Amino acid sequence: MNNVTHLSGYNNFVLPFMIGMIFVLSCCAIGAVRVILELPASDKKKFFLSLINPKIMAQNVRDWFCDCLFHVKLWKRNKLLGYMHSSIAFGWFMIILLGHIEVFLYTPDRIHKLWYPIFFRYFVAVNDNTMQGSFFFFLMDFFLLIILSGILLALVKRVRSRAFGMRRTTRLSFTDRIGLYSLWLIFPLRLLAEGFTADISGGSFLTMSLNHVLHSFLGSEMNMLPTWWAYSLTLGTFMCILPFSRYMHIPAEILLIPMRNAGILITHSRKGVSRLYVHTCPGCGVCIDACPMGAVKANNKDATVYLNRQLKRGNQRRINEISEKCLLCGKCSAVCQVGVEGDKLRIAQRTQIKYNLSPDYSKIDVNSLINTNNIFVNTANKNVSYTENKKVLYFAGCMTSLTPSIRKSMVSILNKSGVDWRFMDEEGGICCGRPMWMAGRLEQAKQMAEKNTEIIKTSGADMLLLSCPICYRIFKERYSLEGVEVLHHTEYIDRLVSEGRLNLSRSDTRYVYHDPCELGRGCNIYEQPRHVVSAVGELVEAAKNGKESVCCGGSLGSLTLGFDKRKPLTENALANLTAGSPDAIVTACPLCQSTFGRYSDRPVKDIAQIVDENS
Amino acid sequence: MNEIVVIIGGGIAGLEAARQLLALGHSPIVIEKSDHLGGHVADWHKLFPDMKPAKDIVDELVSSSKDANIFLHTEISFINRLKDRYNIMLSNGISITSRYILFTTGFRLFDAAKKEEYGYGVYNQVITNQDLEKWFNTSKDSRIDNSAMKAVGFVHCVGSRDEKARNTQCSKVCCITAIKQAIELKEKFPDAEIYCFYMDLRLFGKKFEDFYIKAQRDCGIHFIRGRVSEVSENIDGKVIVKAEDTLAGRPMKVTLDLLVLMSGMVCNPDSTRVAGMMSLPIDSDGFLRSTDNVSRNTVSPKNGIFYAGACTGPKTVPETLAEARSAVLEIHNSIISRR
Amino acid sequence: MSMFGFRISPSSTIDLDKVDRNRFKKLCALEPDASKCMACGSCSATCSASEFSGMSVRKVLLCLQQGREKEAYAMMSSCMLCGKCLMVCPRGINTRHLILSISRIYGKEESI
Amino acid sequence: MIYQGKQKIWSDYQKEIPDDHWYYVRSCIRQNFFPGSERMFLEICRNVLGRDFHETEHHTTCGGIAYHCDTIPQETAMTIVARQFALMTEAGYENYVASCITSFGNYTEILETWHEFPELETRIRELLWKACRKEFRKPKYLAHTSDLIFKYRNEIAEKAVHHLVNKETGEPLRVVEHIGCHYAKMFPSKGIGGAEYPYVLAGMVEAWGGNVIDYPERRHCCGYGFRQYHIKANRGYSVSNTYKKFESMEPYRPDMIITNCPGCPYFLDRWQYVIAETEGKTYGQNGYGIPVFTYEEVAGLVLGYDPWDLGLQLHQVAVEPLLDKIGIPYVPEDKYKGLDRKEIMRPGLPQNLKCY
Repeated sequence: MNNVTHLSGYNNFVLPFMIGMIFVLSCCAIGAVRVILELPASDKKKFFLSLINPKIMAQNVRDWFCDCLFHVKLWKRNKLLGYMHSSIAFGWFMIILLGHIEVFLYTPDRIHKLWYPIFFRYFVAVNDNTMQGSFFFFLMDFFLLIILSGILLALVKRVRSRAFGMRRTTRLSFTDRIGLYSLWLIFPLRLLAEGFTADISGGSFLTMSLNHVLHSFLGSEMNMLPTWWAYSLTLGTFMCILPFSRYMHIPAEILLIPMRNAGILITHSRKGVSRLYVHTCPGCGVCIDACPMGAVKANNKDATVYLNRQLKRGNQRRINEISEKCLLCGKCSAVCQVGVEGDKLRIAQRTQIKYNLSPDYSKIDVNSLINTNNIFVNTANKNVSYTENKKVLYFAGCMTSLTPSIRKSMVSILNKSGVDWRFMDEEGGICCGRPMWMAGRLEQAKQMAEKNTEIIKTSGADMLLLSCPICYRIFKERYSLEGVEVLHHTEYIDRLVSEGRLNLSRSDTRYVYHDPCELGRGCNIYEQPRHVVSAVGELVEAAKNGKESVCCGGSLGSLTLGFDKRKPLTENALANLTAGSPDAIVTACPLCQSTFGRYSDRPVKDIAQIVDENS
Repeated sequence: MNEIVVIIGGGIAGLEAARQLLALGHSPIVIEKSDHLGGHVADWHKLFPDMKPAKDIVDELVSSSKDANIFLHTEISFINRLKDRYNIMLSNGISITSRYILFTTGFRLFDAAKKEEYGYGVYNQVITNQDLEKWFNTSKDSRIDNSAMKAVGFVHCVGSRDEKARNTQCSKVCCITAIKQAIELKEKFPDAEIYCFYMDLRLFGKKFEDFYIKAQRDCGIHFIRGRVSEVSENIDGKVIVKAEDTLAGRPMKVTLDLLVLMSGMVCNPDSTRVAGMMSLPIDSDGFLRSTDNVSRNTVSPKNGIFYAGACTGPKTVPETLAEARSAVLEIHNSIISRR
Repeated sequence: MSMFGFRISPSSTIDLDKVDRNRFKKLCALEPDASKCMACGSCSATCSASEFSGMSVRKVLLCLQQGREKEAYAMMSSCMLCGKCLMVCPRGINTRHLILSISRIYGKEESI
Repeated sequence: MIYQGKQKIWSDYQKEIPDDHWYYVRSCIRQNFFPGSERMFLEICRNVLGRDFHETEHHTTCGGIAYHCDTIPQETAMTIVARQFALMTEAGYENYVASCITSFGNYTEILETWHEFPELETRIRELLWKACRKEFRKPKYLAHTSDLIFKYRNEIAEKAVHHLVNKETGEPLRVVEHIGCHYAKMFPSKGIGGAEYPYVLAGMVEAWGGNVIDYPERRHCCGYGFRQYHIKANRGYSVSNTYKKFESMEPYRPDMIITNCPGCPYFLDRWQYVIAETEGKTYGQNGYGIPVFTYEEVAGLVLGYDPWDLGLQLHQVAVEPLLDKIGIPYVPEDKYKGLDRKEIMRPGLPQNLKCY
């Protein structure tokens, strides 16, 4: 028919697309450069080195495919949700890729025209040469169908989010809404546009069929151009709105993956990797359901997704409010599909709070805390017959002093096992610094860490044993205690049992194990406590456990959440724990124990307690 | 079955007893010295913990006991004991013979002027809890200046727990009354700083602690642990209050626009007088002595004589009402057992 | 010391008339629990920092209400924010936020 | 202030004081501090009012200062007092009047103690007998000399030459009355008007035309406090109390202070000088202090005695502005002349406190 019109390879309708494309590419380029420039010097170096490290690069490529295109994490979470996202992402990716292949194969002279692969079906008429591409026609239609099925699911999700495993979804902002509607429109319009031109440009089962249907009642010539215009316009709209909407996560995640793999941590409240996190947040709202504060509906707007939104908007009042309220349980980070670390992002915000008064620990005399109770002086205990004869320094921690049952049990276990051990804080000591760290006062936390390090170094211990996961986390993460092994008592008891130094008797009691936030998500200790619990009774799992366990509500992470506001959170967490009707709740954190004990209808015990009772 | 019971005192205990006796088919005779029924409660504005208007309670009691014989403006001239009954001569010349007498003679508010150092009656800006309740009811008191109410103090334990005032007992209701009144004043004068000077806060009753929390958190009332030792007037006519903040261990002073003295409950001399006519024992605290203070607190050591309410010691309104009912039950059982 | 070898000693009396309550009111707005203390002393008894600076949340609140800021600051100087006081407070006062709020509002310059 | 309220309290604290025949004992320190006062008391009572006041040179201290300084035990103080009573008994009197507030408090306390613990009285009688073979009867009436001037206040007013009135304006003078702590704080019922609102000096001021000022720190100690003043290290504490009183009375702009205790006028007078020199602060008009008087001095002035005969030249704070205010004549040149009309030494003038 009219082949001539396409010869130039250009039509005005490509303009909206091109404007959008250039706009979005320049935004991304500027954003990426900005993020990289904002990194501290050491992190910059680390990042660039990682890019030439083949192992990390392989990891990057794997992550790009698995996370950005296939949404593996979402598949694990909910099949429908996974399919919805990966169909659109991967389908779109494939259409773009195939479009380029087509151009490369059939009209290599047009390859420099950026719009050409996108509007290929408009510009290229079917001929013998391209007929050979019927294979591509099929693939293109196939992936378009996949995308359209994804879009259909997205429409269903808007109405019935529960089917996708989401109780609550994010309230969309204005730009998100425009982005969403344009995204929904892009592919039906493409189908329509290609349908109109299929008899000229060729097509497969989808576009060709549609072409027949359309031609049965519509003249083709008149409708062809407007539909291509519409297609280009929606694409242009989508790309122009993208930097201002949640869809910015698409390009941001591509950069975040190598940054994360390079091991770059949040160091600033807004700049560098924090900025990247904020933009990587797709606003999916998985964190809303995950958040333990969600037990009270009013707290929904304090989820990480909204923190990111406020950070984008720069609403300081709300940023502070959200940051200070959070329990820092880390569950949003654990469930986040793109790996936004909501807890750390909040701590970074807290570091920005201005204080007129700061504590000064320089006056604290460490020597006053060092005594014969915590110093190992040539104490090769002759009674200990085990080869592994480490000098164990036991730091019960502040919270444990308010749960004497844990302390007593630990003392009993250590003595039964014939361990050479000393108390570090029998008469009181210096806080580990983690609560201060969580409050965002990092310098003060470091000062405390220095004081404690001095005590531990002076004591001559080989191992530091902790009962409180809050302490454990900071001792693991922030202390430099070369030559001193740091263990939580769950790990240590597990070790004692497996080495045969502690013999346990098993009872019929059904225990549910609650993963304390700082021990589980914080330090990745999930298995050892379960071994131990299984050794003394029947282990029942909570409805949500492991990295999805629900915070007890007592966390020191939250600064502003008042006592009465925490009660519903604890009750919700208890309901989760007691789903399997256990006889008792076992945890490994003094704070969880006290918090649950306040409202629980059944005994709440520390793992040390049940071990002591059964050994 | 119908039996005459003489009730001495037309306060809430007397009225509640009359109502219950009527319900049980007896003939109560209420003798009231003053010109109105309801006693102290009739002077009060609102009652803790529900802020129920005192008037409602008194009205309800008065209307439900109206079938009783009630003598206002009447005192007991003398009582003498016949064989198994008492002959009661009233000041209006009427004499009654009855087997049963119920004392509901109540208490008297401690005369705050006796605590000279607080300057009640000497300084313009010093009033009592009762004055304040009357002001709540009438909005009339020359000592309370609505326009200048920037700081108000409440002194707990005025005439209670005080050997010098010859009252060692705790008057029980002053702590909660002070908090109630402090909250009411704060609601009227939101900009005023309100201080409560206490020794202990004895908030024993239902919802009393909630009042305390409300006063602290919602009303910002300052609680200062220390007994006011001295009150003086400054050149502007405001009162200066001195106390020790015993939590800080330091002396403290503050200038106030109004000082409210929480006068405690002391025994009513009239009840002591009438008790004397029948040689009824008086307890060490000056109140009438029950047979015992645990299980027979409404029963006197003499046959046919019963007690209810604050004549045996400081009590709250609900406790007084409950005691009145309990005393009526004792009387009723005694009547039945005679047949 | 003057020519007499003695002079007027400063008064130990707390003069409530002279207390500037503005900052405490700000504190109550930021953390309403600030006015909920009933002076039971649980916080002082359990405080990890008390042995270093005599820290006591109860006393800090008392001092701030009486205009004795310096004493409060001295006590707070060794607070480690460990949260034991939060655990024991029978009134459920959010002691940690209280301390942080004091650190924001009080001190050399007024902020926020 | 509700004046009727005070009157009601005053009416509750009446004290029976016989009109005549008193056994008089002096204070240890007053003759040195304000030498004219005790002489003027006897002068007024005996010569102006014609009452019988007996005095003996054999009486000693009552032991009060030593007792309050914790340097002698109670039995010793009681035995000293018993001897005083024995002297009174020997002289044939039964009304005992002390010139010193602490003595008055001491006697009252001892009599009350004997009343509560009669066995102690028996023991003291034994001790007195062993010590000096004396026996005694307890006084029937015990009074402080200010009680008597209070009793005679209206008689004095009738004979008054001057009144406590500002000559220029005709307004009553603003008078601060300061009561010695040991007058009624220990036994409120033994003082005229009680302890909270004592009437003893207020009554004199009212009778002689002045206006009493009721200022917030009215009840506060003058600052003497034996143990505070007597130890030099504690004197800062002593003067601080005086300072507190003056700060409290300052807004009322008092014209004068009248006191009924040996220590109070001395410390209220002398510490004004110390406050002025250390703090640079004066409380009277134009850089002067507020003149402080004993009630006997005031009575003497009212009756028209010569100020220098009353010993007012021994005051630290200049009295001349007040004399001028009332219109009491005096010869400035005679201020520092002795009995022999010869000039005695003149004191040096302070830096900050204006004096004559």
